[in-house]
Amino acid sequence: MTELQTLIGTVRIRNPIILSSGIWGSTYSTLNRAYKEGFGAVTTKSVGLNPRKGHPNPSVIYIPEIKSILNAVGLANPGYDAFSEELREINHEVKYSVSIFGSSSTEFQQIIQHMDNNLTGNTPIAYELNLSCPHAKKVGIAVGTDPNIVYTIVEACKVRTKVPIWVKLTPNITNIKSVAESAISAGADAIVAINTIKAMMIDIHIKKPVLGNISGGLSGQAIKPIGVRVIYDLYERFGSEIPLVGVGGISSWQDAIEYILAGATAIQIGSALIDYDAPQTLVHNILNGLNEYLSREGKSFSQLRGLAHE
Amino acid sequence: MTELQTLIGTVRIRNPIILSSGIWGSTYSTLNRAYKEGFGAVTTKSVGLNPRKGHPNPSVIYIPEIKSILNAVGLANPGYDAFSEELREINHEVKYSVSIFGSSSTEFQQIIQHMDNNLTGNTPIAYELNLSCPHAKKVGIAVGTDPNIVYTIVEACKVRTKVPIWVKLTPNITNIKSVAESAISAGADAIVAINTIKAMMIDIHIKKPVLGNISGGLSGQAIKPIGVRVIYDLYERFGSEIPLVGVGGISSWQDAIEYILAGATAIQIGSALIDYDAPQTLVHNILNGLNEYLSREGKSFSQLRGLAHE
Amino acid sequence: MNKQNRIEIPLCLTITDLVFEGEKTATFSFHLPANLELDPIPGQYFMLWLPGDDEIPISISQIENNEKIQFTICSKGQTSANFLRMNKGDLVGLRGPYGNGFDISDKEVAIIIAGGMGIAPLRFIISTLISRTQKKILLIHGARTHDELFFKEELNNTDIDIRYCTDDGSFGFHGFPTIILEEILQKAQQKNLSHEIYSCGPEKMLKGILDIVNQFNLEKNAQFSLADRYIRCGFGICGSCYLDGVGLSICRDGPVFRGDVLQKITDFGSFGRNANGSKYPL
Amino acid sequence: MNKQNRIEIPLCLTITDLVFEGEKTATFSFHLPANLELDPIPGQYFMLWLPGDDEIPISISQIENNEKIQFTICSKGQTSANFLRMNKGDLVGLRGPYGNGFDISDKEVAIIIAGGMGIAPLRFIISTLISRTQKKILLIHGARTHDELFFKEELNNTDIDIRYCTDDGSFGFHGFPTIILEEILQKAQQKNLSHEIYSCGPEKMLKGILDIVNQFNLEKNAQFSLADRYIRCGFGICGSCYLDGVGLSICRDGPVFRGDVLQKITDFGSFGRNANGSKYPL
Ligand SMILES: Cc1cc2nc3c(=O)[nH]c(=O)nc-3n(C[C@H](O)[C@H](O)[C@H](O)COP(=O)(O)OP(=O)(O)OC[C@H]3O[C@@H](n4cnc5c(N)ncnc54)[C@H](O)[C@@H]3O)c2cc1C
Ligand SMILES: Cc1cc2nc3c(=O)[nH]c(=O)nc-3n(C[C@H](O)[C@H](O)[C@H](O)COP(=O)(O)OP(=O)(O)OC[C@H]3O[C@@H](n4cnc5c(N)ncnc54)[C@H](O)[C@@H]3O)c2cc1C
Ligand SMILES: Cc1cc2nc3c(=O)[nH]c(=O)nc-3n(C[C@H](O)[C@H](O)[C@H](O)COP(=O)(O)O)c2cc1C
Ligand SMILES: Cc1cc2nc3c(=O)[nH]c(=O)nc-3n(C[C@H](O)[C@H](O)[C@H](O)COP(=O)(O)O)c2cc1C
Ligand code: FES
Ligand code: FES
Repeated sequence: MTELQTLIGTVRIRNPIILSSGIWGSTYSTLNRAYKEGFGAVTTKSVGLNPRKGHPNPSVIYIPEIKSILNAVGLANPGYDAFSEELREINHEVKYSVSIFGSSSTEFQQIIQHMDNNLTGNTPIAYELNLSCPHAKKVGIAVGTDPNIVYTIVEACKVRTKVPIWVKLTPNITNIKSVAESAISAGADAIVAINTIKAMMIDIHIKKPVLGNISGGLSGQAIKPIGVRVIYDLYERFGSEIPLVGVGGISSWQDAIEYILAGATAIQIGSALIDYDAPQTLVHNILNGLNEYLSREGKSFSQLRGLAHE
Repeated sequence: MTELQTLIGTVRIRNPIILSSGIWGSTYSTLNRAYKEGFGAVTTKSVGLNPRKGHPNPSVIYIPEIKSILNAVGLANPGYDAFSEELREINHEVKYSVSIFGSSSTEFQQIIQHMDNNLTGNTPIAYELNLSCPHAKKVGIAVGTDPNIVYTIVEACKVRTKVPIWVKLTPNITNIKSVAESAISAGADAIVAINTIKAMMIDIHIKKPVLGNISGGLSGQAIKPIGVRVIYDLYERFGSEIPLVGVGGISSWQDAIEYILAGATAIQIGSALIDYDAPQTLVHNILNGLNEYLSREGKSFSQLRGLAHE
Repeated sequence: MNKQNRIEIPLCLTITDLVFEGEKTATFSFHLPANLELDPIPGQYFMLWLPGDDEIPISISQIENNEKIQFTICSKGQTSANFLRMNKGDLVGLRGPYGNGFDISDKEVAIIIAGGMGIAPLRFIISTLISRTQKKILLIHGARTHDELFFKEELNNTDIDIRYCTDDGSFGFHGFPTIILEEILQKAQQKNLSHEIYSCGPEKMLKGILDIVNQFNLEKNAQFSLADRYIRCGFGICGSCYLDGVGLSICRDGPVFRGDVLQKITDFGSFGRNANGSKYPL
Repeated sequence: MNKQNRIEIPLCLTITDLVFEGEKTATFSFHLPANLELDPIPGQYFMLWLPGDDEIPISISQIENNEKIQFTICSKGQTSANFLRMNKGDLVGLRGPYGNGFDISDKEVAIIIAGGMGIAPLRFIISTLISRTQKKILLIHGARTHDELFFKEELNNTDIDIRYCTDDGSFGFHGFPTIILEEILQKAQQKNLSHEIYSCGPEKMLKGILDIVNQFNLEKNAQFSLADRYIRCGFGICGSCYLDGVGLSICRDGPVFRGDVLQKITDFGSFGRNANGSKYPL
């Protein structure tokens, strides 16, 4: 399937379907497996400075009626030090990006520097800055809705590493274009959107929020029309100036194409893995659907990007 | 069902289930019918200064997978003058509120003044200011995300009328609490939340946005966890200082109770009408469910509010 | 909710055939994917989306094997005119079927009254009655002029009784189909047969028919398709198409109503509402 | 996805019964609403939510008529200890059943090996084997001490063969159940019977069992329930419970694995991962 090779800035991946952060990607074995099962690239779980056990459970609830997931994992991770050891075990052919969260530009710098030093044997294709997690204090959305902070963080990361910097944005914002603009002018190599949408659920018998953290983020099919609009708006504003990675509710080849037509260069998939015993089926269905679509339309993959704007 | 009588500020309605704006409420006959079929109150379609035909079709699309609606009706309305004539035909027992949109405080004042004068026979229970429609230029969300503009508009309306002013807010915002705070300090009598969430859909064969307006707003079951969180956050911030009317994806008595436990004083229903041949079934199911729940729990309706915060 | 299968998100299909029935009217054919099993009922309609322009409600004019579906569109304004400029192979978005269709009923005689474009949905109930029942069928087919008596040839090839009329007398009876209906009902009173009346056409004509069936106390046996109003959502939510009186919608409660229900609709035959909701005289 | 019915959003049920099996272990009963038809498989687990505290994975200990469901919880840390402080009538949130359960298989003899709390899910497979098959069943039931041989009375009331063992020798054989297993398999080699092995207990013990069944080339006939790991989502999404090697999850691919699969799991029996994903030695 050479025709699905995708270029995200300077990064070439074998196909445009990427495993999104926080799904599977906590261990080297799942990252290896996901790549083996067909993803064009894989993203790690977001990693921060210190070990974090995350929020109490329930922290991940599936809502079948709307084929969506409500989660407040709370960025559980073993800290960048232990995690870089984990990532050293990733097979060399696997294209992976490391998702990072932090509360300040120095935190991001510190993590990136450490990763750069530790992962020399198998460099990630990108660092994906999680400026968008909606359910953790002082990080994620807390730093991702202020254009100035976004600028400072991205700039700080860019001076520290040659690895491309991708910036993952939140839809929980009045004007996503202005933070994207900051990120781009600070040198971001790609924009990833969207992270989950602030949401919660209350149990009417116990009369308490279900999530251990009270509130969390919604992902899955419910948010697809919201994610498509974000990508469309970003492409409308920035055109092909910056690669866009579309994420949110993608579960079929049609969904993937919708994002590409809206302006995405590539897409990520998370919640949809719930519907498949092996992601292999999901990824292959999407790749086959994409290929058939391209030959029906007589177009190359790169020609599809942003076509809905014409 | 006297026990479901609900007080929203000074407004007493026979039950807490209100028809939300833009569903049905374009004619006096549907408002009468909705009230007759059991709603505690009904809200009119949003009305503005001038007649507006709205956006080209498709403008309302049902998405069965997520039991949600994508719409960009574009505030179609006959203008306040013609609409006030329409509203004069509403039966006198019907409790209705008039939803109003505008681009400036003078526009809101002008409409309210005219309504006040024309509807003396059957005064509305409230004017609901639509500061939240996501798919019309210069109005709705365009005025509803800036705390200062919100303050000016609400204050201007309050000086013009004795009818309670309810303010309907958008979730397409970084910090909904700050606009709510503006509205409340300017004298708002209740906050209504949420309006639809910016969203869109692209047809992959035609490679164009499906909605005539390109982008629109998502409502229905997909947005329930998002709406519940907004009400929870507002109640967390304002407590019982201000009545809250919860809206977004409610389609069952369980959903209604979830909103009440989150902090809503009453709730509105829109998209769920699609699932019922007559809204009567829907409203009665909710009222019965509520009553049974209350007697199982040994509580009065007003005792339920905000219980999930304890 | 109606348990019938339905396309909700516009499904873009190529026009497989396009036949002009007259200068400003054409029938469009599409092939529905095999697995949909929509089983539409005569009188139901689809929303037809002309990308880049608008979406309009169009009755099902015919369907074969749940597969080949036809719509007959008459140019009335911007979008319908643009439809007539399309070609075989062009893409149109379809969603439907929507609304409440015609009842087949157990009456012995079916009287069908078509005015102008009203023949489109009636064509589908006629073929259905022929294939599924033994009823005697009588069609009163009116139009402004000879050229607008669409599907004449096709209908002449069936066994049904047809009475033509034109406003300008260019073919058949010179006058309105309501006059013929009145005559027929008068004669029918003498015979002991039960009648079901199916009608579609300009609302003014339907009003005339309602007045006549009322005289004969047949309002409960008369079905009317109101295909002359502004429709936006198609499923009863947006409020654009609600009728005055009891608050029924065209798009979901209709477009087919029985006469006894129509009587409660206070603006029937007198006012319509445009896209912004203001009333205009019909 | 598994087509089995499943509760995804915690369903809050009152504890209808609570029986202490030992000092730090109790069996909780709940009544499932009649219409759910969950049909759980032995070896599957539920996530049990203690509101205000946390949610933990607990194997199904028994279910009767798809209705009365039981869980046996042993106090190990904060949440499990708090469970033991609950009373009849208190509300607990349940979601499940999750995961991959035990296969019944067509082998003639079922050897069941329980270590400590591992008896809980095995109790369910035992009752299922008794009611649905004619197999000869042999249970090797081990615990640290006599008091922790839960369900002894209940199991003694069945027809199955039971061999007890305790670490401290306070009841039955003084030593690990693995020793008895080895003996039995040695004898079984002489007879011409086919065996299926079901086991649950501390991962170290399971590792010992795997080594033994390997010697007898029985790894494909041995099923292991790994009920000793951190679980968050229950449906394979969040990554918390994935095992090293081929990248299988406990929560969805497991908790029951066959021996040949377990061999590919590089951290089996040596390392676990806690809530933040870091490894700890078992
Ligand atoms: C249930 C239903 C079934 C229909 N079936 C058919 C059919 O099978 N074939 C067919 O040709 N037409 C049918 N129509 C009518 C068709 O939908 C309209 O002719 C079309 O929407 C007009 O759109 P336009 O953009 O071309 O006209 P516009 O530019 O919108 O309007 C042009 C003229 O048509 C009038 N008009 C506007 N909207 C409508 C409307 N919805 N209905 C009638 N007049 C309107 C205007 O008042 C104006 O005089 C049906 C309508 C309904 C409600
Ligand atoms: C599929 C599955 C089925 C299970 N079935 C049962 C059952 O039927 N009955 C039963 O009593 N227990 C069962 N468990 C174990 C039970 O889930 C844990 O004992 C419980 O989660 C510990 O929570 P805690 O808050 O009480 O302990 P914590 O305070 O979280 O930890 C206390 C101690 O337990 C260890 N621990 C933490 N998490 C786990 C864990 N998930 N499993 C084991 N040890 C852990 C810690 O390392 C620590 O030493 C099962 C576990 C799994 C994965
Ligand atoms: C359980 C879970 C955990 C997640 N953890 C992270 C995370 O650590 N970092 C991050 O950037 N996004 C995280 N996300 C968000 C996803 O990467 C993705 O942006 C979102 O789920 C929308 O995509 P989807 O609808 O395909 O799941 C998480 C999502 C889920 C469901
Ligand atoms: C077709 C449609 C039209 C709407 N029009 C309006 C409107 O005119 N004014 C307004 O304030 N909200 C409008 N809304 C938003 C609803 O009032 C409500 O806030 C939203 O749909 C969420 O509630 P629901 O999920 O119950 O539909 C509209 C919604 C729909 C689906
Ligand atoms: S067209 Fe929307 S209610 Fe009828
Ligand atoms: S607990 Fe989430 S993947 Fe297993």
